[in-house]
Order: sequence, then structure tokens, then C-alpha cells
Amino acid sequence: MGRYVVQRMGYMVITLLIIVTITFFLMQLLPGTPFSNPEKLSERQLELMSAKYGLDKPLAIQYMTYIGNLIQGDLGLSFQSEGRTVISMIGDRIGPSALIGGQAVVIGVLCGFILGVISALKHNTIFDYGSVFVAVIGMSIPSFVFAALMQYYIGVQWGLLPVALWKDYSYSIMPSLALSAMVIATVARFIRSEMLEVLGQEFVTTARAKGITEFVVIIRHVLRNALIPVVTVLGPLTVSIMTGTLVIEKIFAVPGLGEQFTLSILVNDYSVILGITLFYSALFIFIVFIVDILYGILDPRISMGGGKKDAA
Amino acid sequence: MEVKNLKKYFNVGKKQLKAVDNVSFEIYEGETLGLVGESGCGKSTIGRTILNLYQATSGEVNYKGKNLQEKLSKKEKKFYQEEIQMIFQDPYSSLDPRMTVLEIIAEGIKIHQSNMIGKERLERVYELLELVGLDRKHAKRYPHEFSGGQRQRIGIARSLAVNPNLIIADEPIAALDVSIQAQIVNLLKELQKERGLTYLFIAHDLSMVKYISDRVGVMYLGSMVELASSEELYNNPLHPYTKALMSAVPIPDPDIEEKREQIILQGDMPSPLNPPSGCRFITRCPAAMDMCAKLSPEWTEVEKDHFVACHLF
Amino acid sequence: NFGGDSSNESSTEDTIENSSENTGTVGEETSGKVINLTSDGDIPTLDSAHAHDGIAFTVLNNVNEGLYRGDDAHNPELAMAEDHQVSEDGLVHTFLIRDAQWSNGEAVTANDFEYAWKRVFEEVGHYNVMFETAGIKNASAIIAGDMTPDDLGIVALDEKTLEITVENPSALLNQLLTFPIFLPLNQAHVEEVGDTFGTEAETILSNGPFLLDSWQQDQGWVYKKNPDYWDAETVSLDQINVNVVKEVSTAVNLWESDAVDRITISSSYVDEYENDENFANVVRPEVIFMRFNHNHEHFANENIRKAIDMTIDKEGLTNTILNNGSVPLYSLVPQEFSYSPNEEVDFRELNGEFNQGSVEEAIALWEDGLSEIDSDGFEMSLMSSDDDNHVKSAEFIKNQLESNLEGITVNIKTVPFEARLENEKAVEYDMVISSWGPDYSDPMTYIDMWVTDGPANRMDFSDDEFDSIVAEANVETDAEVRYQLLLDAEKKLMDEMHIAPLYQSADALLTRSKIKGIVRHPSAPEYEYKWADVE
Amino acid sequence: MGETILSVDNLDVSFQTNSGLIKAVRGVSFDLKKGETLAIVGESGSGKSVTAKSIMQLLPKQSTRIDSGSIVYGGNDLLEYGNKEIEKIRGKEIAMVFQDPMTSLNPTMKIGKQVMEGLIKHNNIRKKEAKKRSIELLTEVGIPYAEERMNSFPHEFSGGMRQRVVIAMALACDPKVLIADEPTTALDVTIQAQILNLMKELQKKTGTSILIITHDLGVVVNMAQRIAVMYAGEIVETGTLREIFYKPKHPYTWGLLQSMPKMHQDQSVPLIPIAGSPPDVSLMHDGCPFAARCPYVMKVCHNHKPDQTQISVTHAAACWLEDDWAPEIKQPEKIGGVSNS
Amino acid sequence: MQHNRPKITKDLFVHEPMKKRSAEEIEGPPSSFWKEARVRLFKNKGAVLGLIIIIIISIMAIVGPMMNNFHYDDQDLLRSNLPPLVPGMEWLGLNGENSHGTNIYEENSITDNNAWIGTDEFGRDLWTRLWSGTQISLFIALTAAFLDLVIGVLYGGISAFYGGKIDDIMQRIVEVLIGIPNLILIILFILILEPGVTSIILAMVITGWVNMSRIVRGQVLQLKGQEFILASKALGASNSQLIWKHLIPNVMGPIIVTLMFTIPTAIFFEAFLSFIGLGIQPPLASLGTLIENGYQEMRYFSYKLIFPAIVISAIMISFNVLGDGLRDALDPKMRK
Ligand SMILES: Nc1ncnc2c1ncn2[C@@H]1O[C@H](COP(=O)(O)OP(=O)(O)OP(=O)(O)O)[C@@H](O)[C@H]1O
Ligand SMILES: Nc1ncnc2c1ncn2[C@@H]1O[C@H](COP(=O)(O)OP(=O)(O)OP(=O)(O)O)[C@@H](O)[C@H]1O
Ligand SMILES: [Mg+2]
Ligand SMILES: [Mg+2]
Repeated sequence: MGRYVVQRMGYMVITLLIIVTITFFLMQLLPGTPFSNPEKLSERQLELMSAKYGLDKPLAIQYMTYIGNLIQGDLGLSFQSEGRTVISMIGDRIGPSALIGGQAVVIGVLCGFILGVISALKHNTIFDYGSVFVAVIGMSIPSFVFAALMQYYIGVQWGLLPVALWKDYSYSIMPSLALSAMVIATVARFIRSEMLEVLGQEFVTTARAKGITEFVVIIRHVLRNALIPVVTVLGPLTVSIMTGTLVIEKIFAVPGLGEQFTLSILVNDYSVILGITLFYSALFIFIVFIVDILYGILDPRISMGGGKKDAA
Repeated sequence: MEVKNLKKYFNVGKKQLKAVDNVSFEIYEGETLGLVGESGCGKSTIGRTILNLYQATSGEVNYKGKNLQEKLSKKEKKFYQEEIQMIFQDPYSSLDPRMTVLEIIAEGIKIHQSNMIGKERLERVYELLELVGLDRKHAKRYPHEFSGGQRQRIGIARSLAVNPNLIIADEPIAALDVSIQAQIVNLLKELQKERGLTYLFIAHDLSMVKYISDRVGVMYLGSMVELASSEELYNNPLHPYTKALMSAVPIPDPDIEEKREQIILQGDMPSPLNPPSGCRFITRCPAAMDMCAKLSPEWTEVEKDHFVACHLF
Repeated sequence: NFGGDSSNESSTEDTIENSSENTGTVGEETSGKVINLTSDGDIPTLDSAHAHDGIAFTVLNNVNEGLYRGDDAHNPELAMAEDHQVSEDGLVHTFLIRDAQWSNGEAVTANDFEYAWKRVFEEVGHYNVMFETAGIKNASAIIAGDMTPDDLGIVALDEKTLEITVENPSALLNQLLTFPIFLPLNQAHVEEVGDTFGTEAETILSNGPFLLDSWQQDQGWVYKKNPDYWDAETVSLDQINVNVVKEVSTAVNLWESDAVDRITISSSYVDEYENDENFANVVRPEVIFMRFNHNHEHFANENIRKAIDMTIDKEGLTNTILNNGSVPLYSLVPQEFSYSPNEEVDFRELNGEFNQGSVEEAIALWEDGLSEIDSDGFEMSLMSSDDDNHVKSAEFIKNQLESNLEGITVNIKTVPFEARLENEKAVEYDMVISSWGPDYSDPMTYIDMWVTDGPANRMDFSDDEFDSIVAEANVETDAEVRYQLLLDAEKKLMDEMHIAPLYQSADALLTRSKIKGIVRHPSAPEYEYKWADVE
Repeated sequence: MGETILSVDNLDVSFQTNSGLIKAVRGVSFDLKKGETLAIVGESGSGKSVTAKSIMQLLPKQSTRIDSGSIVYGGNDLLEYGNKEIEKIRGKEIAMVFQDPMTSLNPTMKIGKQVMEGLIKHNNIRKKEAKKRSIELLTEVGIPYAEERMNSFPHEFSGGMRQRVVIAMALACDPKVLIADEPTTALDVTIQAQILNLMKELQKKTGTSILIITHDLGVVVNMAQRIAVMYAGEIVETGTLREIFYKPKHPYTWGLLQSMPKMHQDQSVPLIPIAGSPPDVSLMHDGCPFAARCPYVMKVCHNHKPDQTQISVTHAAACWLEDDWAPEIKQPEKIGGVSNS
Repeated sequence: MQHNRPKITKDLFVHEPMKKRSAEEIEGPPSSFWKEARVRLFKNKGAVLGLIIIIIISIMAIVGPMMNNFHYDDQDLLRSNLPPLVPGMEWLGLNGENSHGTNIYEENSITDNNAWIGTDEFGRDLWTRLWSGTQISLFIALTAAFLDLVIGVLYGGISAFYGGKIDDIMQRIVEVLIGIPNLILIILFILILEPGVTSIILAMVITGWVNMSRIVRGQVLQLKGQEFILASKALGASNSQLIWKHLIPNVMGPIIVTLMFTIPTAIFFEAFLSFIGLGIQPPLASLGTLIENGYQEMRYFSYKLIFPAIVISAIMISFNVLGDGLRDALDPKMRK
């Protein structure tokens, strides 16, 4: 297991390096300069600025410098928010994103779980159709439409929750809810099919044959086995939440990372784009890694050594 | 057909799985050689290696004076593919669900008798269908519309399409209902009689193997432990494993069954990933000796045409 | 310039009254006059040497104070300076710094100005060109790298006396000194906080009407009244909260839920609110126009340029499409921006409108133009940045041109703002929708764009006569004569329609009627809260 | 033999599926006596498992319909029991072992826990006691180092060991009836012998009645005292071991016995297969289910279902050939081991 | 006992085999796997409904813009921001009144050519724009899905089929690509490429095919072990024969199902890109740009949001339901 982890870490680092490289050179292809308000900058000033940020050096040197700094944990300075390091910007922004993202996952997984379980236990009944319907709706309505409707009705019309901004905890509820629609749908669907699959397996019948109550059978035997594969959707879920934050944060005026990312793209803040891309990728890779580890821990059949999911 | 020191190792992760380890035997023209042994002991692997579906790790498979494991020219390859065919265990997964019976049977004809086309080919397919006891009307059907026994017949027709001499039947009846098994066994025997086919008949149903085979080889964990004519083997098993195997089969006859003495082996088959050293049967052998742990037994001809690999002999 | 497209970043302020009955949360002031505003962007920096956008300028202007401050009629009035003496040749200006203090208790000194100004050049501040514009001695040479910042024409003679030398007398100087790049800095403090200066509320000092109480990146910031401000009794507001809200629809929802009291709305909301008592249109001096690529065979032709300009229904564009109070523009310099030195007549009134006419006239011009260059039409691209209003304008223009002018095909190319600039600078476009906001309150800020090879020209336009008029105006000391030269220059440019003006942009605002006295200057710094109050 | 412990009477089970109603079990009746082993044989799809599962009501509730019949255990009809009551029966009174040891154990739960589960539920004992008992049980079924093995996961066991664990689980509460649904089909012959032996020994010790389901006649002979032959959802013949093997009355039983090669069968003599293929239960008609494949089929068989004819006290067959009007049919020669041994 | 059996007479007790081995006969016309799948699919009401909706929407995407005399870029400032009006359907809210309840048609005395679902600020007919937008969105989605399909199938197929080193290398590449959050790559590519339909498609395809390739690879790996492939090999079938005759037809099912889920994802992505301002070029419309515009004005001109939102949701729901249905219909587990 230890060796496996080390090996995986190695892979992760290499993957990240490749991602950094690709993104770094892609960035060079972006039109425009990274400097803010370049409308009035003279050639001379641009030169001076370039020198200050090391952009006058050959690309290879810039790349080496970037990688060198990266290894030391330095993602460089923002071109737009002067004097601020990319690290500190990510640090400032990650909080709200993590909160709404995290809450969305919790809400989503919980509700999705309940829906999915009901659906599977009441297979082919009105409950089943109902929760399948909810799941499909959750998947089908774009999150921004959903967010807009929520903001208007819950926020403005009924005044139940703050409309937007970021002040205290209550401000995080609506964005999380809007974001969780997709999660609910994904999880519900997944749990349902996994549960149905597990319910059809012989060990469930064996457990029932032991005479333990149906409730215990579901909790102890079915759920556990149905839940294990659910960790595998965590990867795709992170992506959908990341995608979601880009728009949700904008709509709810949440000062989060997704919002910063969109902004940086629009103003060509290279170092911030690079930094956030790297951060997202690292997060994603890390989650996939955690998922694999978790899978190994949760499912005793998977041996970590080979790294392959060869169930016995 | 002669199989010499055949070895087939699989790489599983970092370990080596010795699926077939140093197996030698011969198949004589026109005979049926049965191959029995517990699940996972390497029977199918032998069959598939003979057909070159797996590349052997080492060893020779000589057929009509040519080692099939060597690099063969295209023409030679084609020739041997026509000569040796296979019938598979699972009548469900061995037929392509998206093809009609006609296409399935015609596939081999298309490859090997490309001059046979159109009506002629169709006729040939009909002929084959009738040969295996199916109706020519069935040619346009899809496999899922057939029962297990019928499907196995289709599989047999497919392998007969190229006029092979040697057919490797890999547990062709294991997945069938008892009432159907006899149909297939009879069919195979009939075909052998009519066309002088040679069979390598792999199975774990000992009574069927005995009934159909002239000689029987017994395998255990990748190696052959005993080989003799079927009468000899059943009446005079030498290897402790063969003995246990024979006695373990319950006989569907109350009178005999009552009298049957069982040798119940202790323990389970070890994993082929880390087989015991020395004789592989040592962990379960009721007659194990000290030397068994150290040396793997030689393959010796104890009586005429009766080979066994055991330190007792 | 706080202009260009980035002028959209200027904060729009809204006030919520936390009247004394309102019990506030613990730790915050429980009574007093508090307003809540929104801004559509964060503060990029609070370092006055680097600040370059409307949001930062507004904050700096309200938190700090330079030698002059714009008054409620946008005229410069003495601020940190108590007295301003000019030498006879108009080249040496002596300022007496008033008794004022930084928020850390230290006194504001003449050295604070000298240090701050020279620092701009060391830091390669964006707006060091303003020193050139203001004609501060040696500024151009320093920018060109021929001299060092130490050679700048500013000396602190003693604690309270500041001497500034200019290269030629300038009527604009006092006006320019209200610009935040000329703000003072407390040297000891700046050096102490080092790199973090201007990145957090805690790293700056205040000498203006307000203190920056807190600033949370991309969330907002809070101003509090500065009790130590020299003119503190004039300041009525106790606290201003600014929230960053980027989506207009979100802002509207916040307004509806009474969370904010002043927002800028986009055209789509105007229909909903135009009859609201809180609704107002505020015209801004930013001009939106199209650059023609003068290297393009067709756009080199005057009639074609005129035809294109004339075809566009500018009223339709502003009244129906944009619908936010924008004003059709038929010239370069917008209305209500500049008035003649003596008679105080609007520049616009003096020069009149250009190239107005019916679609039929336009078609005639089009046909003339085409036959002149022996063409039967052409396909071209119309570039626009991805700003909502610009894209809408482009869509409208495409349709207008294609449905009226035979043989023209317009392909819209929407690109991010940065990309548009890049293409403009490289003159890689056929036609592009551009914008320009004034850096200072003088028509020259629009006119000197178009000199040959000027940095803002960006369309390879070159006209010797125009160049010489501008050169003349630059050294002319007689205000009357200079004004006439500016009028001539605009006329020269617009008579031949070298650019196609579209509209002067405006903001549609919703402001709760209780809020009074927020001053909005036509050029940076934009907002002034010193005199603001809540009823 | 002793008293009847479990009695199934006229059981009808059908499934509601997408392709219509499947009558999987039709009018099945049999008794299981105390301490005896009854085998149900029949080919795949003949309704053996459905019969077994309906005893313990383990069939999926939504799609199953038990149309008629009764399953009497201890004087009560199990079919009338509610969830709570049947749970008390399951595992405690009647236990079950399934065909596939690979899938019968929860892959994510330790062996020990799985064995203890039933014990704790039914015997109302502490964890510690349950653990002790489980270790005993595992040792009893021949798992070495049972104490350590309690903490293993199923995948760490071989097929034979797993099946032993399943048996240990089934026997945990000393059930009166053990239903074994093809308990050795997935195992090799030598392992099968171990398991069958184990079951017999345990039965000897505890006096449990066993209902064994299989299609392997060898296993039947090895284990059972009485046999019920099922075909297409119906029991076509019941009798003692010897009655079925030496004096079978139903043509299907004949066919079944004929089609097996005898231990000493001459290779030149062909086997006698049953023609045709097993029936599709969803397409059953009114007559005898075996009519389509029966070499002795009569006109009456097509439309009339034969009743069970009692041949001896223990022997009954459902075939028109047993009717008085039926022509005399010479029973085929080579049946069972008789003719050839 | 016989006495109580009135219908049974002695003459019935004569040997009479059933008509011609009828048990071995298979009735009905031969039905291929696809045919059966179709039958199963058509039994699934939801999937059928989804299919019908997709067909209707596709037809509307082609026919819709031609149903009135407007072109999607016909601007008319006099008709700016007209609310929806369909005579006879006023009760549905299609009554020509704006949010304040004033009938704009009467106010501006517009009598002919009422806009069924309203107009935008340019006076462009939204009905026409909605369907041409649907057309473009569907085009983007279908093209992207098709390219995903081609690349993914080739890549996954080659990787799995040849196995060994090739597979190793190809899978390493895939692992890296999976590590990059696709959204980010898409955004970066859109920024670099000239904005427009082509770049949106390309950007989506850049990582989109990975998923398809993994599914195809998994399927092929699974199929490779199936005995019918071995049988074909034993007969001496060449690689191309194996691929075309056996592998491709058999992975078709999962591919189609994956495709069914790729399409709505692509539509969603297009909408998403439009929403963050990286969508297609005006005056072209897509569902994404229409929703984006509608969202801006949802308070007052709610019809601008409602109709495109309904269409996009209907497309997404339909494809999802149809995909589910197809999965069930094509699932090998359902095969007997
Ligand atoms: N392609 C393969 N890769 C790795 N290991 C394999 C492969 N094929 C077979 N094996 C292993 O080789 C050993 C022998 O397998 P083989 O299929 O020959 O057994 P068998 O005797 O035919 O068993 P059965 O009776 O179950 O068919 C088994 O342990 C099996 O797991
Ligand atoms: N849950 C179910 N839903 C629908 N049909 C079912 C269900 N369970 C069993 N059947 C059908 O009932 C019939 C009898 O099945 P059963 O499992 O009892 O057969 P079996 O005799 O146990 O066969 P095998 O030897 O293969 O285990 C079969 O046709 C089967 O398809
Ligand atoms: Mg095998
Ligand atoms: Mg069964």
C-alpha cells in the first residue's frame, strides 16, 4: 500500500507537470498582453513592465523560471491585482468556494442518497418514478437557470434567504442549493442503479435467509455495497461542481475561486489563470487519487499493490 | 499431434502464473483424448495454446511433423487453422450475438474456402446444419433464439465448416442441461465415426469423459499427473489425486453408491500463483512423503501406455 | 484614463440608510449615517502609483487627498495645499501644505509628495504619462529612460513647502493635480509595509475624508468617516459599505430585496424601472465609435466612410437597443464635456454635428464611393469586445449596413477586451467598435489620439494638417486661440469622417431618493463622497 | 420415517415480467419429514429454486405472485405470516444454502460478523458468546484456524471454504430444516465430496431435515432418501431413492436416467438422450408439460393434465401412462445402474 | 377415478406425437439483436416519449424558422420587445401583454405578423431565433458528439485491441488528459481559437473523446476475452475481420448509449460557454445565447428566458431518458 501510494504520487506529479507545461504554452497563445489597462500604455512602458515580470526573456527561460518557482511553492504575482501573489489570491478565494462546494456535496449526496434509496427499494412504484423524475430534472435544467429562479423566488419574492453577497453563513445556503441540484441528480441515479444491482445479488438473499430484519439487511448489507461504487462519482462530481461554481458564484456574487477564474480569463491574468488551472487540476487529480485509495479501503477485494481493480 | 514440455505462464501483476507447466502428451489420429482436472488447473490453457490462441512460453506442439509454436508462413498457418478447430465451453458467449447462424457458420468457409461463394456456400451451411441436427430454416436466425443445446450444435457446425481433423472440445457440455448433454455427446461420437475426427475432449464430468475417451489425462495445478487409457485409468488409478478424483464422483446408482468408498481430500487447491514446491499435490496428498516436498516427480511410464508423475512409482 | 472599456468598472454606489433606529450588529457602529453601495469589480490595488482604474481611483480619492480636489462643480479646489503660488513665467509652482495628518498620527509633509511622485517612476506606474501631460519637468526624459526619477521637477523645500517645476505653463495643471497619481505617500510607512503596500486595507494610510476600514478581496470594502480629516465637519456620512456585484441581474435582485440602494442597471431593466422615482440616466463622457482601418482599400474612401456612418440609425441604437440613456454621437468630443474659455459655450455647440443625413443620402454616398474605387461591394469584419452593449451595437450595425447598403457583408467578430486592444494596436481589423474615456477635462484628451503614429491612433490614420494643428495647440498659451485650434482639429477629422462616432454612453441608475450629494466627476477620479448625505 | 415437519401443498407461483406472466411453479406438493433428506431434481428453469425460495418467502415481493397453495410448518401456513413472523422462522427454524459460494457472502463484511449476525438475532446472546459460538461453528465445518479466519473477508477464501462458511451460517441456530439449493454446483468434484460429506455428518449430529435441490443425480444418490422430480414447474414423480432409480414411472425420469452414461457403459453403445429442449415456462399449455418431448405421448396428454397416481405409499407419478386406459408400455431397459452393473 | 373424468375417453389413449417437434421449432420471423432491442425500447414509455420529443424538436429546428416570414436576423425597431401573442391561446399567457399588463400590440397598433413567442430588443422574431438557435445548438452537439465518437472509438479500439505496450502508452496519455478538468481546457481553447461554432466544437472535442475511448476500450477488452472472438481467431480471421465483423457491431450498443449522454452534455456546455461569455458570434443564436440573454431580462421579459429554457430542458431530459432506455434495451444483461 505504501509503495502504491508513492507510485501514484509520482504519477500525479508527472501529470501535473504535463498539465502545467501545456497550460503554460497555451497561455502564450492567448491574445493580448497580461497587463491591466494596456489601452494607454506606451511601448516603452510595456517594455519596462515586461522586464519587471520577466516576460522579455526567451520562452524557455520563462518556463524554467516558472517551474523553478513552482517547486518552491511560488505561483508568481498577479498581473492585474498588483502586488498580490497568486497563492494569496487562491488562498483568499478558496474559502467561499470550498464552503458552497462542500455544502453542495453534502446536501447533494444526502438528498441524492435518500432519493436513490427510496427509488431502489420501491422499484417500479410511483416513488421510484418520482425520484427518477426529480433526478432527470436535476440533470436537465442548467444550474444557472435554476440559480436564477431560486434567487428570484426564494430571495426576492419570499425573502427567505439573502439574495446574494457574502456576509454570514446564511449567504452560502442558496448557492449551495443551486449547485447541489446536479449532485443530487447524479448521486440519486447512481445509488439507484447500484442498489438495484446489489439487491439482486445472492448474498442479500443469503442475509435475508438468516432471518435478520429487512431494515438490517438494507443497512448492513445492501447500502454498504451500493455505496462503495458511489465514491467513484466523486471525480465527475468535483468537475461538475467546479463548472457550477463558475456561474453560481457570479450569479450570487460570491467571492470564490470560480469567479476569480472567469475574471482572470477575461483580463488575461496569465499567472492567475495558470495558478488556478494548476490548482483545479491538482484538486481533481488528488480527488481521483483519494477515490482510488478510499475504494481500496472500503472494498476489501481490491488490493492496492497491483493498482488494478481486479476483484477476486 | 504431439505436445512436448509445453509451458504457458501468464504475467499477473508482478507475479508469474504457471497455468501450464511442462506438459507432454500425444494425441493419436482418430482417437479421443480426454483431459480432466479441477477448475483452473490449466485445461483450457492447453487447448488454446495448441490452437495458437495463446503463445506458449516454451515447448513444442508438433502436428503432422511441424512445430506449430514456431513462426509459420501464412499458408502454413492457414493450413493448420483448417486442420485444428475448437468447440467452446459456453454456448452463450461463444456465438456472436449480432450474427445470424448463417454468418457464423459461413465465417470459416469465407476464410478458408474463398472460392466457395453464393449458392454453393449456402448449400454447405445447410448441409452442416443438418449434419448437427438443426433445420436449414434456422440459418437466418440469431443465436439468442436457440436453446443451449442448439447453440452448442451451431458451435460444432462452425468448427466443422473448415473440415478439421483435430477438434479441441473445451468442456462442450458443461453448461448444458443433463437431458441435453447426451445429445451433444452422441453427436460428437457420430461425427467422429463418420469423419474420422480426432478429439481432445476437455471436461470435468468424469463419467462423460470416460464414456467418450479412449485415453484420459488427469491434470492438477498446471501439470499432468496421470495419463492412461480410460479403462485402465478408471479401473487402476495410480496417482493419489486420480484415486481421490475417481472416488469423489458420486455415482447415480444407489446400489453402487452405497458401496462406494470415498477418499475425501483435505484442503483446497492451492493458488496457481504460489504453488507448493516439489510435487504440487503435496498439500492435499494422503500419501505425501518427505521427498515430495523437495523434488517434483518425473513423468514416468509405469505400465505400457500408463504414465504417472508421482514419487510412489 | 479610467476610460476605455474599463470604465465599466467604475463603482456605482448605492446607499442604504441605517438610520439611528436601526440596531446594528455588535462591533459595528450602531448609529450614524451609513450607505451601502455596489461595485461591479474589486479594487485592483490601492497603491496610487499603480492604480489605473475607476474603482481604485474612487477609493483613493475618498481615502486620500492630493494638492487639489475637484469640487461639486468639478473645478479644482485647494485641498492638502493651503496655498498655491505660481512664478511669473508660470513654470515654478510653490505649494504650502496644510496642517493635516495621516491616519497613523504623523503629519502630512511636503516630502510625502516628493517621495510619492518620484516613486511613480521607480515603480513604473501605469499613469506616469500624466506627469508628461501635466508638463512636470523632466518627466518625459525620465519615462524615456534618459534621466532618473531623482531629476523630476519636484522638491520639498521644507516640511510644509513644496516646489514644483513645469516645462511649460499649463492651464490644465490644477485640474490634473486632482488625479490620484499625484497623491502623497508617507515614506516611512510605505517602506515599512514593503511589498504589501496597497494590497490590504491595513497597509495604507489615509489623509482624506474617509478611512478604509476594511477590504475583503472581491467581496467589498467599508469606508468610515476620518475624524482627523482637516475638513471633517463637512463630511456627513459615517460609513459607506461597498459590495462587489458583477451581475446586473443580481444587483437588481439585491435592490429589490432592499439590500442595496443604488445600482447601475442594464438596458433590459430600463423598461421595468423607467417610471420609478429612483430611476435616473447619467450621461458619461465616454465616447463609443468605430475605427476604420485606413489601410483598407474601401475605408480609404471618404464617401464610403460617410455612407457607413450615415446609414446607422444612431437614435434607434441608443433609444431602442441600448435604452439606457446613451446619447447618439455625431462628433468626436461629447456634449457637456468642455466649454469655451470665455463664453462658456459647449464645445459641441460651437462645432455642431457632423455627417447627419437620411438613409437615401447615405445610399447615394455609398454608390458614389463604390464607383470611385470601381468596386461593387465587399465583405468585411466588424470587431467588437465582448461587452454587452458593444455586442448589441455590432449586431445592430451589421443589420443596418447589410439591409441598406447593397453589396456589403459584415461579419461580426467578438473578442475579449484584451484581444480587441491587441488587434487595434496592430491595426488588424476592418472596422472595430472602440471606446475612449477622457483622462482629464479637456477636449485634447480626445483630439491628440489621432496624430500620426500616436499611441491611441491605432488605425494608421495620418494627416499632416491635423498633426500641425494639434502641435500648435499643444504650445499655444492663449486659451481662446487654443480652443479654436481644438475646434478646427475636430472639424478636420470629422469632416472627412475618419472615424464613425456611435454614441456617448450613459448609465441607467437606480438611487434611493434619500441619498443626496454624491458628486460624479466627468473624468477620474469619478466619485466624491465628501459631500454626500442621507436624509 | 418420522413425522412431517414441512409440508408444501399445491403451490402456485408466478412472476409478473415485462414479457408477461410466467407461471414458474404450478401445483407443487411435497412433504419433508423429520431427519430425512429430500432431493428435488430437474433441469434448469424447472422451478426448483422458486419452490425453495417461496418457502422462506425470499422471492422479490414486487413481481412475485403466490396464487394458491400453502406451506405448513409447525402447524402454521408460512404464506400467511407477516414480515416479522417470517423473519423469526428464517435462519432459526429453516435455513438455506445457495448455489454459488462466490456470491453468497457479502464481499465487504468480515466472515465472523456474517456468521454472528444470525446468532445474535435469533439466540439473543451477547457478541462475545456469539463469537465463541461462531468459532465453534467454523471449526465444525472444517475451517482451520477459525479464530483468525473470523477476521478474513470472503475473497480471501477459496470457493470450498466459502461454501463451508455459508453452511456454518445456515446451521448457526440449529435449524430444523435446511434447504440447500444446488450447494455444490459451482464446486469441483473433490471439493463437492468434502461439502456433501460435511452436510451428511452434520445432519447425523443434529437430526436436521434437508431439502436438497440439484440436477446432478449423483449428488442425489449420495445424499437423499427421497426424491421429487420436477419438470417445467411441476413435480412429475416422487418416490424413495430406489423407487425412482430402479422403478421410475414417468417418461421424463426415464429419459433423465437414460441420458447419463453409466460408470461402465460400453463406449460403442450410444447414450439415449431426451429429444428436444427444455420447455419455456412462459409458453405452457394445458396438457402434460412433458408431452412435447415424450416418446410415449398420447392424444390425451396434449390437453389434459395427468393427476398424481399413487404407485406405492411413497411413490407417485403424474403420467397418463399410469392410467388404467393407457396401453402397456414396456419400460426401457437401461435405466439407472441396474442393467449395466 | 376415471368415472369422474367426463372429457377423457379411452380413445384418447393412443400414441400421437406432437406436431412436428414443435418444441424445437421457433416461431415468428427471425429477430436480430437490434430488432429485439428496438422492441424493448418501444416498450419503455419514457424512452419513446423522449425519442418523440427529440424528433419533434429536431424537425422544429429545421422547419421552425420557416414557419413565419421572419429571418433570424430581421431587425425592426418598431417591433422591439413585443410580448408573445398567439390568438386563441391568450389564456396561456400568450396574450401580447407585458409584465405591467399593457397590451403592447394595441399600444403600438401592430396588427399583422404578431410574434408567437415575442421579439427581442432588436425586434427579431424569437420563434425564428429559438428554432435556428436550437438548430445551431443541435448542430454543435451532434458534430461534437460525432467527432468524439470517431476519435474515441478509434483510440479506445486501437488501445484495447493491440494491448500491451501500445495500450500502456495510450492509457498514460489518457490519464494525463483525464487529470485536466475539461472545462478549463475548453475555455482556454476557445480563448485561443477564433470564437465561433467551429472553435466551440473543437474545444469540446479536445477532451470529449476521452470518455468515449475509455468506454470503447473497456468494452473491447471485455469482448476480446469472449469465446466467440477466440472462435473467430481459431478460424483464422484477420484482425480487420475481427474488428469489423465482431468488435464493432458488439460495442455499438454502449457506444450509442454513451453518445446519447454526450449530446446533452455538449448542449449544456455550449449554453454554459455562452453564459460565461464565450459563446457563438452574434447575430447567430444558440440555445445558450438565448438563455443568456433571457436570463439578463428574465424579470421583465420572462418569455425571453422561458421558451429557450423549456427547449433546452426538454432536449436534455429527452436525451437522458432515451439514453437510459437504450441502455436498458441494449444491456447485455437483458439478453437471454
Ligand atoms: N489470459 C489469462 N491471463 C492470466 N491468467 C490466465 C489467463 N487464462 C487463464 N489464466 C489462469 O490460468 C490458470 C488455468 O486456467 P484454465 O482456464 O486453463 O483452467 P481450466 O482448467 O480450463 O479451468 P476451468 O475448468 O475452470 O475451465 C487459471 O489459474 C487461470 O486463472
Ligand atoms: N424473480 C423472477 N422473475 C421472473 N422470473 C423468474 C424469477 N425467478 C425465477 N424466474 C423464472 O422461473 C422459472 C424457474 O426458475 P428457477 O430458478 O426456480 O429454476 P431452477 O429450477 O432453480 O433452475 P436452475 O437449475 O437453473 O437453478 C425460470 O423460468 C425463471 O426464469
Ligand atoms: Mg476451462
Ligand atoms: Mg436454481
